[in-house]
Amino acid sequence: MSSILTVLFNGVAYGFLLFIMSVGLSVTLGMMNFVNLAQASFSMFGGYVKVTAMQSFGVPFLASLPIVFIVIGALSIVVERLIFRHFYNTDDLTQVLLTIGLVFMSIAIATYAWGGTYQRIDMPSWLTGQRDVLGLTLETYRIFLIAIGAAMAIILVLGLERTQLGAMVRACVDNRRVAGACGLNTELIFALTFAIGGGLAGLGGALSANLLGLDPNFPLRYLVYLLIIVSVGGMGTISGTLIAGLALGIADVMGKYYFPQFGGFVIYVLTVACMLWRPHGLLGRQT
Amino acid sequence: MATDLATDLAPVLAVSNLSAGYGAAKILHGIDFTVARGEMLVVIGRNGVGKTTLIETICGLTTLQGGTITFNGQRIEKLPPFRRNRLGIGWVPQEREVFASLTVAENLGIVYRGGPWTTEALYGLFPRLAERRRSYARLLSGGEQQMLVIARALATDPTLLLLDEPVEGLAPLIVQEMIAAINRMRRESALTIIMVEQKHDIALANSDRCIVIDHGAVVHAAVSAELLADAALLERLIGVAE
Amino acid sequence: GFGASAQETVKIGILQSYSGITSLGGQQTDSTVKLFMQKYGDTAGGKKIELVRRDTTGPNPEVAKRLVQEVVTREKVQVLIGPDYTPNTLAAAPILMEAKVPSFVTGAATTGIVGEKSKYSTRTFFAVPQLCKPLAAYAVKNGWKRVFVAVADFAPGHDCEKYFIEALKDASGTLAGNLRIPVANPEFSGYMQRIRDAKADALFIFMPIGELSIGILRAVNDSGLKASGIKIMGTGDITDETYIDAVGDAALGTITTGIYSTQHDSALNKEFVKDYVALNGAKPRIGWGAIATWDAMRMTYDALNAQAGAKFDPDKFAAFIHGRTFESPRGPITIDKANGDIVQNIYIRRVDKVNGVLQNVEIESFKDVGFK
Amino acid sequence: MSDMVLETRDLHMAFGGLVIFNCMNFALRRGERHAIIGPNGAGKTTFVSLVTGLLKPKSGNVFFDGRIVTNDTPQQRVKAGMVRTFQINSLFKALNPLESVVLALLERDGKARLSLRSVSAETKLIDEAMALLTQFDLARDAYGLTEALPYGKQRLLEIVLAVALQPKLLLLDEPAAGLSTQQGHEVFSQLAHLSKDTAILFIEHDMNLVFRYADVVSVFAAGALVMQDTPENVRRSPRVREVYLGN
Amino acid sequence: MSAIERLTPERAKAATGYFARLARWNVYEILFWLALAGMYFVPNVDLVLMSQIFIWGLFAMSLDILLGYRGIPSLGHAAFFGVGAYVAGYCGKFGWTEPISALVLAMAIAAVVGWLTGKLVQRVTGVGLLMVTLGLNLILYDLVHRSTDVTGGDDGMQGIVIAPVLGLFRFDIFGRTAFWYALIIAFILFVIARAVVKSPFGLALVGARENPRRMIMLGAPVEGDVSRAFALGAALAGAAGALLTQTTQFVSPNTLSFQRSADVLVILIIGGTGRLYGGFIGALVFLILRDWLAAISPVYWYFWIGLLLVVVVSFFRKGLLPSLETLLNRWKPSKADGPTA
Ligand SMILES: Nc1ncnc2c1ncn2[C@@H]1O[C@H](COP(=O)(O)OP(=O)(O)OP(=O)(O)O)[C@@H](O)[C@H]1O
Ligand SMILES: Nc1ncnc2c1ncn2[C@@H]1O[C@H](COP(=O)(O)OP(=O)(O)OP(=O)(O)O)[C@@H](O)[C@H]1O
Ligand SMILES: [Mg+2]
Ligand SMILES: [Mg+2]
Repeated sequence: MSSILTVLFNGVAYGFLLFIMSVGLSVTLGMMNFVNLAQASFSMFGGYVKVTAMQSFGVPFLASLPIVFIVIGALSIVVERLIFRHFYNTDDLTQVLLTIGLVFMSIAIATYAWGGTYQRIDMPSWLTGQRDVLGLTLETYRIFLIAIGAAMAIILVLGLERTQLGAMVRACVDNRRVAGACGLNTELIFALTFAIGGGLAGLGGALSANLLGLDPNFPLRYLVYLLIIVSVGGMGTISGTLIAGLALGIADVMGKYYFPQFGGFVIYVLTVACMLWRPHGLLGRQT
Repeated sequence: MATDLATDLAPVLAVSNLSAGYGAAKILHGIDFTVARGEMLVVIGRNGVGKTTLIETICGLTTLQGGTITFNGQRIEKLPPFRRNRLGIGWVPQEREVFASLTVAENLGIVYRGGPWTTEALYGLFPRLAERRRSYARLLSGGEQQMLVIARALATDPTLLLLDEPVEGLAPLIVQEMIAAINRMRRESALTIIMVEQKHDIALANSDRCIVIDHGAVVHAAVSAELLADAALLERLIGVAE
Repeated sequence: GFGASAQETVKIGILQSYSGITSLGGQQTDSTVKLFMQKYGDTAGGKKIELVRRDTTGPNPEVAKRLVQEVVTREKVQVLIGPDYTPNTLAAAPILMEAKVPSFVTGAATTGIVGEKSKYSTRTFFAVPQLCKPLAAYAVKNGWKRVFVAVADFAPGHDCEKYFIEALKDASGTLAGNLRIPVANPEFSGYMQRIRDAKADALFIFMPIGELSIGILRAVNDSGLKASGIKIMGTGDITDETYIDAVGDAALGTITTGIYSTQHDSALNKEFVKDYVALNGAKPRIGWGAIATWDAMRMTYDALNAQAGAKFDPDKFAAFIHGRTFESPRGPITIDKANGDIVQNIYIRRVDKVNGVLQNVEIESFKDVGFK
Repeated sequence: MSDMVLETRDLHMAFGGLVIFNCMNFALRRGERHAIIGPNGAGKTTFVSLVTGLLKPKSGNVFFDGRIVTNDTPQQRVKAGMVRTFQINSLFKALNPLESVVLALLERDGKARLSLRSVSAETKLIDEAMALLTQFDLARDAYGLTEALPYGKQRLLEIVLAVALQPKLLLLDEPAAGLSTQQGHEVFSQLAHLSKDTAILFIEHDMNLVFRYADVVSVFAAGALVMQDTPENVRRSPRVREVYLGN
Repeated sequence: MSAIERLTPERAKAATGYFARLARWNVYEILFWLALAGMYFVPNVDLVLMSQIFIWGLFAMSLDILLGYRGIPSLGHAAFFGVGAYVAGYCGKFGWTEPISALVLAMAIAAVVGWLTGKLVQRVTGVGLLMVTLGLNLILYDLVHRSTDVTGGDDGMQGIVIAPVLGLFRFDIFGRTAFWYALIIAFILFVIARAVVKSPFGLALVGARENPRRMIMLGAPVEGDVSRAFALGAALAGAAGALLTQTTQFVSPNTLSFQRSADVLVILIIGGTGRLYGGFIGALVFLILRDWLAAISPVYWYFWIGLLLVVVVSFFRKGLLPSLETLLNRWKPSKADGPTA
């Protein structure tokens, strides 16, 4: 019994990890309809910023997180102003090509700046090891992931989905011309949303690097996961991303525990089945 | 009502030697006209002559290739669209461009920045929208979308309203009510209106002045009632053959 | 011609991965070649050595085979170091055979890929059973009889699983359970729970170097599996020096088998490590690819020196190398005469902190282990 | 065979809680020119979508040519001779008008199958396409970008694509929307020239057109068919004035 | 306009002529293929690289049928390539060494797989479609990758024997046979694909790409066309896969990796979609540049490839080929879109 509960707990934690990793993409791809594969690179840089802050400047782990959010958010505004904003009106495939190009460049830049190998990532001791909770022995970092993931989900759903800002972003995406002529400062709204998306992606990288490993190839390795979570959840919904992350996370961990011989397939099979069943994702809507 | 061609009041909008188009394509060639406060100007002309382009140029949505636009004494031709809107230029686009993935209420809520046209006030004008307030705009019927677009333009609290074929797809009863409402606004709050309309009879009957556009240039300017009365001229300006 | 022999050159092709996840392989090879040529000069047997480098981009036989064809037919390369990885090696074999180009396998470990496939090739790396078998014996000898086996779910993993379980049974150990873990897998907790449920004495791990090897050691640690007393062991890949710092203290105490460690106690090795660090810096740390390349360069120079003054002859070159025994920084090695495969010492190592740095410290050695 | 080309029986339609109509019984005679009018949101477009199969009714049946088609796919209904246009233009951006019409004809005749023969081999169809374009005054625009056509011409093309299928029933959703008064009349006079076998059901808010070209007018309002009568009677009905026409 | 205008014979002729002109081979096309063949005679050219360019070009063209003509973006196109590659591999392994018939068999099996895929996904569009194709690709890759006993897994399939082409031309280490074999097969399949897209079926594909809703309202079998397009695209991709196996005499799971699916998409978009040639142009540019960059900057060539992509989308929005066409059209003084009758 206790192993079932432990496995379930681990699945939930993994689900939140997937959510944290992909929520940045969910904002730019889902809300802004911009296929920004470079979000995966923002995640990687988020990881590097965290490592550098902690190792070279002695910043404590918790304090490094807002730094990552701000630095990567600022970086994404720069990229948005310089490059992305010229591509809002192009089709998806052009955006794919553009951003995959940026991913390649980011890999080379990271190799140049931090070397080709994996980073050493030291976590503070209060986040390592296990803790006894209600008779179960649980990994401390996973408890932390669940807490921070839940907090992010609440803030984002309330702050982006249920507010005027969320509606404004969707209006700009629906029809930028008309939104502008209706008095919405589309450039500002897009840049801000981009910054939020980028900052979140950076945060995702910073929070997952110790579990996933951090090296210049990080973006390519996890890109597919990001895409899967966001599209299974449904474009444009943060709550969808959360549900998809949790569903796939739990299914993955459970699958590996009960049917290890099919372990690796679970996530893909579920993805295919889900997209055949609901082509617009779990919470996505038909357009 | 102001009926003479050159109004003595300072114009709300003055367009001078305006050329514009899409990218390199030049559609408008040297357009000149002015509109006075509270006046209603209609723009008529055959299909594809550049009426929509003219309206969109005033909104800042096309490529400006020359000329000036002065609004309330301020040069605006270089301002981005959202600034023009905030100065008081409201726009009803031609093809019912609602924010499809927003609800009716959201469509109106996000553009409202103060002014008399609160969402509730707009529901009073278009009761049909009130019934559908929680519906996504893309699910609305054609006429309902048209109402929404008009309501949305009013919500931005314009002093100059640009209407591009506003009565398209509206039931006759609604059209009558809308025109009555517009006339009321012109009287009560000196709203200025430029309206593009294919149905020239309705347009000319309800406006002060008109300009006729052909091949991107103004080919005739007149007092609406006079043009409406001159069937032969009308036939020549906007009649059949190409 | 005869008179031209003074400036005659030998072209050595270096086909390694320089980009992406696998770029460290190419970097190590280059560093080692640079060191070797700094020490022994750029001529051998009176011929000038010229290097032709190409990027295989990882296990990518289509590219590797094309590059081999290209360097062999257009660049007229006479000796080849690489290509790396088993599929690359296999795809290239027929060409090297047909063009009579001696090659060194410095990065592929599958059994039987030299010898039968190409009589001109020589392995300076290792063969999978070479690593797996001694560890099984060692485990049982130390009383870790019930062993759980976890391997990466791809060909090398299956290979390793087979040899390890065989050897375990031979040593009268028992299999507590086994798992094949997908190669694209960021999450281990389900597996960890399963291993814990099996209540084994030891866990044997085979994972390719990279995020998998790092991830599983961290997972073993974070999940509390290691703290539960189970012995963690595996092939040297999981504690490879190039990545062990990224694993961190989670790696401490892990028992692995390996062909080489910078801690190996011999004069030759001390010199090698000192020179290597002096030339290339302390990072990235020296891995097995470096030593495999070093020995390949060593044999190339020896073979060229042996045919000094004559025109390059691939048959003589291969014949010279096959059957040789010599002292490498890793210890003594022998190249099998019939096969071109390698016979070498295998070391059992434990991860310890030496002067604050994680190291694979040799605790036992198996002499002259064969490749079958 | 019945005299009716289209009939609906007890058609019930709702979107979630929003009931569009409850018990719609509607009939359309062969060759009839029939207009539907009614307030915005009365369900006119929805009705056409139900008939053509883009939407499924909650209950009730649609009969076409004496046969139940309620469960047929839109394609099957098109093949049976029921064709519609859209309220908002729905054209092929990348194809020019000639290609678009040829495509419609190829589909009509089931000739768009995998083959290695060029389209140019279909000379008969190409001629027919060109004749249609000429008839609707689009011949001069046949090779231009569809996208760059003025709105009115796009509207015409929309109609040509439907007419090309030689339907038994043509459903037009606000065909004159966006056209000038003049052009509206031109479109309808073109339609008047169509074969008498083609019944036309059209939705229109321009009363000049409705009263001039319809044989029968149906008025939809408040979830029901309020009236179905000749244009004259409809025009005079106080109830219709109250809900729709105004004064 | 009240009197109905009648069709004039000139107009009718012009219309037929318009379609005929679309289908006719023009001089640039002929030059293009001659130039490809001519590469053989360029001194010191890398023939093996050229043959792989033809194979990638063919592969990208097969995706163009789906993406460029039918508007179906597939993120799993390597699956079909891999099916073709493995079928050819098994043929060579189990004694069916004759390459051309093996290639045809590979195409047939890939076509069946493609057709079934089309059936499965025919109602799915947009992102859903991307993810389903991607997912299927990943599942197939995983299966092949881990079924070591059946496929050789990651180490690749061993013991593939390919007989000389037509019993005469052995696949040599210089890649001469590979060059001509790949070029000729690619050309033949190109000619076939070209005819298909200029046929009524091709027009229907474009129609469904542009406006599926309207196609339904024309009574078109839009969903059936999805399977047909998939079958056709898969057959061509399978041919490319088989060509790779036969010219390299090796096959590994690499042939159906996601990376390959992504690469082919990149190649096609660089070249330009909806023209068949885009794939070949993209393959030429991408592979030659990649090879060159990897040789001069082995560690950092990723950067330059990335930059190349960014530059292409920034300055050649729709890909290289359309930009080239615009340029060519500008040179020609009077080129109208069609007869101005
Ligand atoms: N986005 C665009 N790009 C290029 N040309 C365009 C674009 N939009 C319109 N045009 C062209 O500009 C010209 C003027 O179009 P515009 O829409 O202004 O005409 P209009 O008078 O409003 O016509 P209608 O009565 O049909 O609405 C037309 O010839 C049209 O083809
Ligand atoms: N898919 C849908 N989901 C929810 N409501 C819908 C949907 N489609 C239509 N509606 C609603 O059903 C009602 C009827 O719409 P319909 O389009 O049939 O009206 P209509 O009579 O054609 O009006 P108009 O004259 O304005 O075009 C409208 O209120 C509309 O908002
Ligand atoms: Mg217009
Ligand atoms: Mg309607």
